[in-house]
Amino acid sequence: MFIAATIAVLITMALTLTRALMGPTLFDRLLAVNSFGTKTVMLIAVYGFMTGRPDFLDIALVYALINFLGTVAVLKFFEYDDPAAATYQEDDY
Amino acid sequence: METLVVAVLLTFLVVIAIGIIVLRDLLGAVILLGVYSLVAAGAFVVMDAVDVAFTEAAVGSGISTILFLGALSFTSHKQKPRGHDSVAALVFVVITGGVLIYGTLDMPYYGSAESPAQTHPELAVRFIEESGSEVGPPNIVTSVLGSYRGYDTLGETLVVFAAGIAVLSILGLKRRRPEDEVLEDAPGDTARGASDNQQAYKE
Amino acid sequence: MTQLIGLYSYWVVIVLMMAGLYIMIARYNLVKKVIGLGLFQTSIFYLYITMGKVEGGTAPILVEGKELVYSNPLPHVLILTAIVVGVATSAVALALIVRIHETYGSIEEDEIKDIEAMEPDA
Amino acid sequence: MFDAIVWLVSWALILIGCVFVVSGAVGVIRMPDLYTRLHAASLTDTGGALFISAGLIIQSIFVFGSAMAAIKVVLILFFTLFTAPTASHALAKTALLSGLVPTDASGKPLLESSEEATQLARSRPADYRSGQDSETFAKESQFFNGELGAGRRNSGRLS
Repeated sequence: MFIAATIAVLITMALTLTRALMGPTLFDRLLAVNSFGTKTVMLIAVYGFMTGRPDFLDIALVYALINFLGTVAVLKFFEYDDPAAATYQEDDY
Repeated sequence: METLVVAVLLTFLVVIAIGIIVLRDLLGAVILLGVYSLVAAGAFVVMDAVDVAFTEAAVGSGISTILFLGALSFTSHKQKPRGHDSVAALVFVVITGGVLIYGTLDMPYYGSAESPAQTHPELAVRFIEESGSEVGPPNIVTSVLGSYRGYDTLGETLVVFAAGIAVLSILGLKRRRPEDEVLEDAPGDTARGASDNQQAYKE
Repeated sequence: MTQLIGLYSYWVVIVLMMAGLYIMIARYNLVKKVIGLGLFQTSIFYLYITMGKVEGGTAPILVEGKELVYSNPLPHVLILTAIVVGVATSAVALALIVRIHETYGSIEEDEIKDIEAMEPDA
Repeated sequence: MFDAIVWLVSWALILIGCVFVVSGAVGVIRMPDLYTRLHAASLTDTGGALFISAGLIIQSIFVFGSAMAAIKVVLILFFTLFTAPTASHALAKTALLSGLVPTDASGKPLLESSEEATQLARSRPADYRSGQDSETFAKESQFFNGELGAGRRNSGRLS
């Protein structure tokens, strides 16, 4: 059961990572990264149960908070930066 | 199963690293560096290094992302769209990597319990067997960090302190200049930094 | 095949290190160079943690009354120190970059060299 | 018997959570623009976390017998339920603020210019109440009731 959940979460992580690399805007990357962080929390929680030692859930807790912090920090950066500069599509690559 | 999770996470790391190389936008690269740290920390959990995972998540993914964002807000987040992909650099990197991979061929395999690092009687074996009675806390990493290698930790704290002083003295110097000079010197993007300084003066 | 599985993690670490090194050599943007440095650092942490792992072991936190195999705690300790020192290093580097941008108005290495060549007193 | 029920319930919960999570990721890949992707990602994130955590809580209490693990999972769930929607909201709002125009199913922009999007994001509910920004309020309500609804109907007909 936990193995199935772990594999599902890993597949999800791969898909969101694809979006994070594809873009096209920075907000898409940020959305994918935020979603990826939530999946990492789930992965660590499920993995702890899978190995039968669920003592390390504190780490998942830390991740959940750090993930939120990172997203909000980047968004704050946008708010203080020149708003027009943020939506440009990356022209090369 | 454990090995599979590690392998998949390692593959994610490689993909993210290639993304960082290819991406021309600095803000995107910083975001991806944060994810890179997060994935690495997840892999540390799978490899039993829970304390390292804690630190890497908080410091690598949290603090360093915020430091990079701060630096970018004082400079600009657009890398110049010129091609710098030099063949010489690529050749150098491939040769170095090839030599390093040749060097790994006689390394102990992943997870082997017979490798010299695992069987040295004065290090790992002693820490695992004796630290519970010699130092006390059940977490062996804490025992080693605080007791067996205490001076090392003191040195680390000194380094962080010195870095803090260095950052303050590099960035704080301009605050002592007269206000008008700061405004004249500041070209383009740093105008906002200068106005921050002005606010600091008023407060 | 056993060799492939046994050494896969080392090879990935080397690929990551080379990615960081390539960024540091081939990219002229200074912030990007620091990002490459971060990449390189994290891959080295990874190398150490890989070497501490013991097959079938658990995290080195003692459990009373059970005979468990523990992974090697020494690399964890070394890397804990290294992570913190690494962030201190990049903080100083970024502070220097902010100062460079104030003085030259650019964070591209070649532009800075051009400005230097034009006005050596700047 | 009891063990079988516990096993079945937690298994079902975790499976539902996995379905949520995977479908959300597919949505993030397949959806056409940022706002629809955000919709797919944020809802399934919260739902998936809810179901998987519920399954894990049942497991930790009845199978592992560890109350501490259950409390930690509850805390993780608590923080996820608070932070994930907040982050999604902040993301959508900042995207609008920086002038990313939402489009309908055919790719037609729903606002005329990115300045209009910025203005829409700058308008705050407090301003409507005090009547300071009635023009923007009228525009916004027209946008949400009229054009967006029309777009939705339109997309229904197209697909």
